[in-house]
Amino acid sequence: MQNLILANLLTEPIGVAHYVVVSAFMFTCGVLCMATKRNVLGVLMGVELVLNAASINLIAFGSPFLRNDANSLGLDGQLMTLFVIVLAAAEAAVALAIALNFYNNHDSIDVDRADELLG
Amino acid sequence: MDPASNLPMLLMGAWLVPLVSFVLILFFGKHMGSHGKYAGHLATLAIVTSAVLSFTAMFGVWLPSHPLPGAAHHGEEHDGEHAEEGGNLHVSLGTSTAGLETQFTVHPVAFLADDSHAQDDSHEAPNDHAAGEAHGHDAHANNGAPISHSGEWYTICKFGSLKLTIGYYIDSLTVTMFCMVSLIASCVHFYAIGYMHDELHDFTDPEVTMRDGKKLKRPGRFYRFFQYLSLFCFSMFGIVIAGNLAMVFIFWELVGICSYFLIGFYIERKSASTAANKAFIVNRVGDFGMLIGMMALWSSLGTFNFGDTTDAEGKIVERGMFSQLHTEENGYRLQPTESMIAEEKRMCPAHSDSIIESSAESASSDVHAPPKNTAGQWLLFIGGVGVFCGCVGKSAQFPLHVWLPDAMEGPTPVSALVHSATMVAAGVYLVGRFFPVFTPEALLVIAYIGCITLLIAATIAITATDIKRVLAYSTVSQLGYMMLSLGLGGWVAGMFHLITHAFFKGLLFMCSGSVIHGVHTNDMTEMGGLRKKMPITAYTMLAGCLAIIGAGIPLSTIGFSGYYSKDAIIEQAFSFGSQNPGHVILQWAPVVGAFITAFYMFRLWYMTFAGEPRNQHRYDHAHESPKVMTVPLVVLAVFAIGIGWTLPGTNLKVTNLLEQSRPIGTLATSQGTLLPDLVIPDEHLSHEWEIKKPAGIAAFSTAAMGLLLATIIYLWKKLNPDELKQSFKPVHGFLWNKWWFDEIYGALIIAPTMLLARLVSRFDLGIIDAILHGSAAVCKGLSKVVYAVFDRTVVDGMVDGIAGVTWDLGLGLRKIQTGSLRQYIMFIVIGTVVLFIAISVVQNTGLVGSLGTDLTN
Amino acid sequence: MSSCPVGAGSRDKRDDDIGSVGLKEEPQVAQFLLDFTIFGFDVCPWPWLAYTIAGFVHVVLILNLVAVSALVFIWLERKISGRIQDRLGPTRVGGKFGWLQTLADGLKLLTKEDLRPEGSDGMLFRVAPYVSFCASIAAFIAIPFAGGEYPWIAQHLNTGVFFVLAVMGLEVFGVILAGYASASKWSLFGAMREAAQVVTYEVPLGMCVVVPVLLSGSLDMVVIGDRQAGLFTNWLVFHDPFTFITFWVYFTCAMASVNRAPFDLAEAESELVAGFHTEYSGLRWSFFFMAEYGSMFAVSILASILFLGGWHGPFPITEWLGLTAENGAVLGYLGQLLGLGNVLLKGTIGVCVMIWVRWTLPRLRIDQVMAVCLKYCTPIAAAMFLGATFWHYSLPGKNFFGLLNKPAATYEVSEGWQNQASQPETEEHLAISTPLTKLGGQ
Amino acid sequence: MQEIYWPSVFFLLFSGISCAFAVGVLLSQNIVRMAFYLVLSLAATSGLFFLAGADFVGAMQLMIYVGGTLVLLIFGVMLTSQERFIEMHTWAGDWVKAFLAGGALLFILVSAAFSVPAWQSMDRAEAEAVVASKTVTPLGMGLLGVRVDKPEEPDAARRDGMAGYLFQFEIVSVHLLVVLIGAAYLARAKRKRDLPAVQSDGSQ
Repeated sequence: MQNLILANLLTEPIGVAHYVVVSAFMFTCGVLCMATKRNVLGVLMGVELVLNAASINLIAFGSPFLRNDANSLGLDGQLMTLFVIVLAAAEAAVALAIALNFYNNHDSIDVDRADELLG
Repeated sequence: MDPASNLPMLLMGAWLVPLVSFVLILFFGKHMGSHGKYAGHLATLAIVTSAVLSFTAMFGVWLPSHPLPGAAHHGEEHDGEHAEEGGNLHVSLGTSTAGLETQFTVHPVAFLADDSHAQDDSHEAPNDHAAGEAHGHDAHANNGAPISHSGEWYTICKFGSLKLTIGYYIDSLTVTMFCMVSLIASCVHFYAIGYMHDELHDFTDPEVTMRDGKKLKRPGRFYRFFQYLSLFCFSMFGIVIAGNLAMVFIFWELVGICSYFLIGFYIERKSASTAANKAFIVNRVGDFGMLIGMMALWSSLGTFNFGDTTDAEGKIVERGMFSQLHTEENGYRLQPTESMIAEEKRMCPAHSDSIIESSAESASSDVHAPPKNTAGQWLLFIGGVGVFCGCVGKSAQFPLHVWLPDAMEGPTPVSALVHSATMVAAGVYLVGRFFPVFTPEALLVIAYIGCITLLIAATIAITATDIKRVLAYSTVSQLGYMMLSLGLGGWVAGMFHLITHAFFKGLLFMCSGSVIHGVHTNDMTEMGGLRKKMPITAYTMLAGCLAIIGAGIPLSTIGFSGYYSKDAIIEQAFSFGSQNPGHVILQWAPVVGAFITAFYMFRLWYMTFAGEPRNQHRYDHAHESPKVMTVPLVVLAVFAIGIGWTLPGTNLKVTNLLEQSRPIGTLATSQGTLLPDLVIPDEHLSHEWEIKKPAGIAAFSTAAMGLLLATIIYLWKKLNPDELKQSFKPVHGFLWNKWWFDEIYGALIIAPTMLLARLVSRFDLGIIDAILHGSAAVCKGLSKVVYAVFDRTVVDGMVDGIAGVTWDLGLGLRKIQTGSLRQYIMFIVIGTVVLFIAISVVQNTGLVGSLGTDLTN
Repeated sequence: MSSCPVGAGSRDKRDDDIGSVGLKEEPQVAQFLLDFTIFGFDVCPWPWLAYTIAGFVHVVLILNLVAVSALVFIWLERKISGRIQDRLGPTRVGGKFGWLQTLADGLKLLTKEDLRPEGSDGMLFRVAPYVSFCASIAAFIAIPFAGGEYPWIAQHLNTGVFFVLAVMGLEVFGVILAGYASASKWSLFGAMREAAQVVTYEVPLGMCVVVPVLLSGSLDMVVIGDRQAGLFTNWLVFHDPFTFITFWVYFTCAMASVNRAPFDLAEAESELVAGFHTEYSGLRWSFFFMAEYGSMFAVSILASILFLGGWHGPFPITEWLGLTAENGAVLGYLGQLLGLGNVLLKGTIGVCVMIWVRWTLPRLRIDQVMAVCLKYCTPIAAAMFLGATFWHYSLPGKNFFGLLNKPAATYEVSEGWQNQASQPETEEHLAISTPLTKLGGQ
Repeated sequence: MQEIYWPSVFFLLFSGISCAFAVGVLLSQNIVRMAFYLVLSLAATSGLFFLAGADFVGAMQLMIYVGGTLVLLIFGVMLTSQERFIEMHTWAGDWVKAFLAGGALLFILVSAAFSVPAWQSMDRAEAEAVVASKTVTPLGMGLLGVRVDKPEEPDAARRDGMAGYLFQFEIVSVHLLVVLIGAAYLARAKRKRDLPAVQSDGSQ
């Protein structure tokens, strides 16, 4: 296990694990954002964060600077990230449309009011 | 020009241009000018393009790269003049294509037979016949494979080693057919532009009366006619260029459907639609046989391809039908393959015994030994006869000839096309193309069918008064000639007659159309003396009549085109008859046929054009057809006269061309296996003087007699035809009613079928329905009991129980579903965490050992 | 914009590399600082210091360029509009040629009170102008001002065009924040319009930009510029009819995406008071102003590099005079200076055209703006893209005038990956590079 | 003391910014500010991409994610804003629950990140030896279906097209189009049914 002191971080190269930690942090933030925001658009932003975390992971796994071995994803990581970004854009468009529709129907964007599916 | 790549390209162009025209007219035809006026021009342009491409292929590629054989026929060396010409031509062509000479080296047959064949598949040069002559006609002096170019364009489907492809097989026959079909079709197209002009406006059909007593009035269908014509030409080209039997079958059916459309062009007329149905259904009967034949061949040979499939270097990857059946080891003689013998043995063990016996006995060189190799021969016989069945249907041979005379219900250009170049030619062409596969026994069948057809149709033609009907029966009869010739081994004669006949029969039909167009009736009894009103039609038709009866100076080489081909057929018949005394009828039938042909053809001409007008009103209104119709007539007349001639200064003539594609292994005299007495003579034997002389004299004298008889009766009026009719009343009635064929079919096939259907229907209503009703009642009673006892208690109880449990469960679980998005996300997070914990617990307690090692990678 | 060739030693090393690695490591200002000694004493002993100073040099140059050009353009706009619309003021007052007027305006803005509406979102209100300004400035990072072997560029990015477009797209973000944070409905309307307009116009803009990228086979602006060396016939705008049209579509869309009249709906004073910057005053307002002029200049320079030959004049004077790096550092420097002049001149002409258009055409309605983009610009751009592709494939190397495009770049241009030293030169390797040469079209 | 390794410093900088603003997104109650923080977080992430050698993807992130997606988002904010500032209070209990679960998740993820040996840092010398390679063309070729970045791939078919992303690329393009049309359809203005029919001017 890598030593996590700051001096070490400043003088030694960082590895995939560091990126993964950042990604994990961002992922957690996104998930919490989804879990706590009552605003539909807040939830949407949480989703964006989560997707972004995924992108970071993919880039990190494919980066030659972090992991120069045969198991590296290589360019596939970047290609995957491209797809993630594009799909995130598509997702944002649809989610926004849903939000607008939601707003049209409920006159509000509070997700807590969308409980018609209550069992 | 490299023929291997250019020929397929040019011919594919010629093949596909009509398709393009068809598609264009199909989609835009209605909008091409008023009533699709320009559709006709488009279709004509397309077929003329095809013709140009075909002739380019012929004169630009084929002839320069494949010099015609030095002397076409052994027999003609007696004349002395042709041998010289041939030599000259060979030199002149050779110098122009000096580079190619090395590629197409001429192998003397002697080497072919002995050494192990330096033969590069399809590029085999025609064998030097002089060398062949030197060796005589012994079994080994057989010619090699004809020059052909085969290949595949597209693979439709594949089943293991079997595959269906769109391919081509091009030899001189293909190229010749292309030229012939495209030329005649072009003439017909031009002609049709004039003939069909009625369709350019609203058309009142005089033969269709509506319920309110008025005549049917409908919009013109000019463009549709040309649309069908284009498709027709495309299909015919498809058959000719086809590289395998499956492709032939596809276009075969396309030709069938086109003829259906065209014969039924005046669909509102009952007679037309019936005739179209008849043509189609009768053809289907033949096609059924063809399918059986194809199955027999495919299952045993494993390929439909005619030619060999080669790879880029020219090595043979897969051998086609012809080279499988005519193997090099066997001296190119027809022999069933190993697989066929095995197949036959598996199916009919009885035959396999005969092999074992025969193999022992065949060692002894007894000619009259019991049949050898019966196994496989039967399969080959079935395959050949099966495929011939298809040709019987398409080429209107006995007993399926009944559709062709009815097919004249279509517009006359269609009749001209159907009767000359396309539909009926397809059958004969296929027999010619498929010739290497026919065993001597199958050929005998073909010969007899042809013989019967020839006689029956000719006799019927004597009494017919409808001008087109006479020509229709004449066509059937001439097709019989071709089949007879092919069946007797006269391959070149048959195919030659196919081509000459196409020209003069196309001409005759178009002339008759011109007459009909001028006098507005089909009935010859209302015509007469028309040569003054329509001279071009009259004299072109006279040329056609002279061509069809084979007019020429006997025992010379001067005559109309029919003279060459018909004499060749009769010579072959004499040659056959001299070796097979048992089948003497086959020898004399064509001679008799020549007599009848001459009679009825000139009966037609005299009744139409000579003498005094029988119907003054019609005569007064008769007029010569417009230029667009007469010019094709003249063109065709020129061809009808001269297609059999040698091009001056060269040895370019149709027979020489056809000789180039003579099927492998047919030149030798062959003997039947199942019928050991049967001998199919070498065609070149027919040119021997001792056969040529009596045959030529017989042909000329009979034709002259027929002509004379017709002249006596109809021109000089020495004999009154009505009196003749009275005195031969039963015979006339018999012939007038077409040998009662339609009635016989009605009684023998249709009536029993109807009876059977009625019986079956009665059985269905009376017995099966009763059983059904009874069982239904029983079931009904039983179910009532079951319902009361079992269903109400057991089944319902179970269902209700499950429903109740589900309901209770749902009531409990619904509390989890809060509808709150955020809560769901929390569930997911908690679930993930729990999953991780579970995995790590499992891993650490060693429940699943390999999980950890995976993660570390 | 840095880097003249420094020292003969480094040049020799580079010459060895030609063919193995295409795109040369250009000598940075930092390298110059590290190599610089006085009496054998290192002026700059630490690399990080050198890098920091080099960065500052770039930043200061760019900042000054944008700020000074904004001054010049405001002056130009006054003069041009005065001439066009017969306004007397700009032609009469403010020192010689009126140059003092702009300075006076600047001083006035500096001294104005910085107001913030009550109820506005303070943080966003303050940060918005800087977002816009930063985005506008940041675009200049990747813009080369002179090309050749040692391009004058702050950061030579492999993805230059793409980066510039991406960064300029961020400018709208500041506008939206400003409009929203001002707590004024005029501002919000303006911001909404701006957002809609800019997001829409990025589509045809991107399509137009792709055309030169396609023709030169690189996203690198230095490569694109150097591809157009030689006579003006080599300029991509004259490459074929399609690029000619593409250029005008690009210019239209660029005008729309930087909010210039007749597309200036975000600040339509006749409808929205002043649009998104209604509530701004003083220095903050001037930041928006500078951002606007900065991005105008940026898109004009982009147009000049992508279509108008960039630092190459209509005639290859630098070549004729021998002002190239091969003939020594000083001459090369002079050549680059000429190139810089070319770029700035073309950019200024572009801005002048924008000013001319602004004072000539009336403002469009919002639906007309959208229609221009979606119904005309986008389809035309798409068609032009296809057309240019077609031309490129069917007539490779031919341009509008039917002349042969001479291979423009004076040095070999390649991405480097195909010449990696570790790879053996095998048949498969050649097979791989074939599609690239097709795509690259060199 | 060892010399400072600058890429690590920049990594710390960018990751710090992106994580900090991610937290900002999480904690802020104002939806517009959230969006602003998200922009900064994502932009800093693109910095991380540049640092990892993915320059094209970084620019892409800037252009599409930051430029496109967020403008869209803010659009949504503005279209749906009723009050001046859109704030919705989250119950305290929700916060606590969320943080407990999130903390557990974060702990697990971080410990997982450091438990894989292959993910650890390289030596400094090794890292400095890595040569930066340009990625634009290989990416473009990869999207076209030709993997120029894998010249050692033995299978020619996989190298020259089958292993690329052409098909996926096409699917994503079509998907994007469908999504945009669908979104436009979903978000279209609703016609109120209860409005009385308005006589148009032209008809009278």
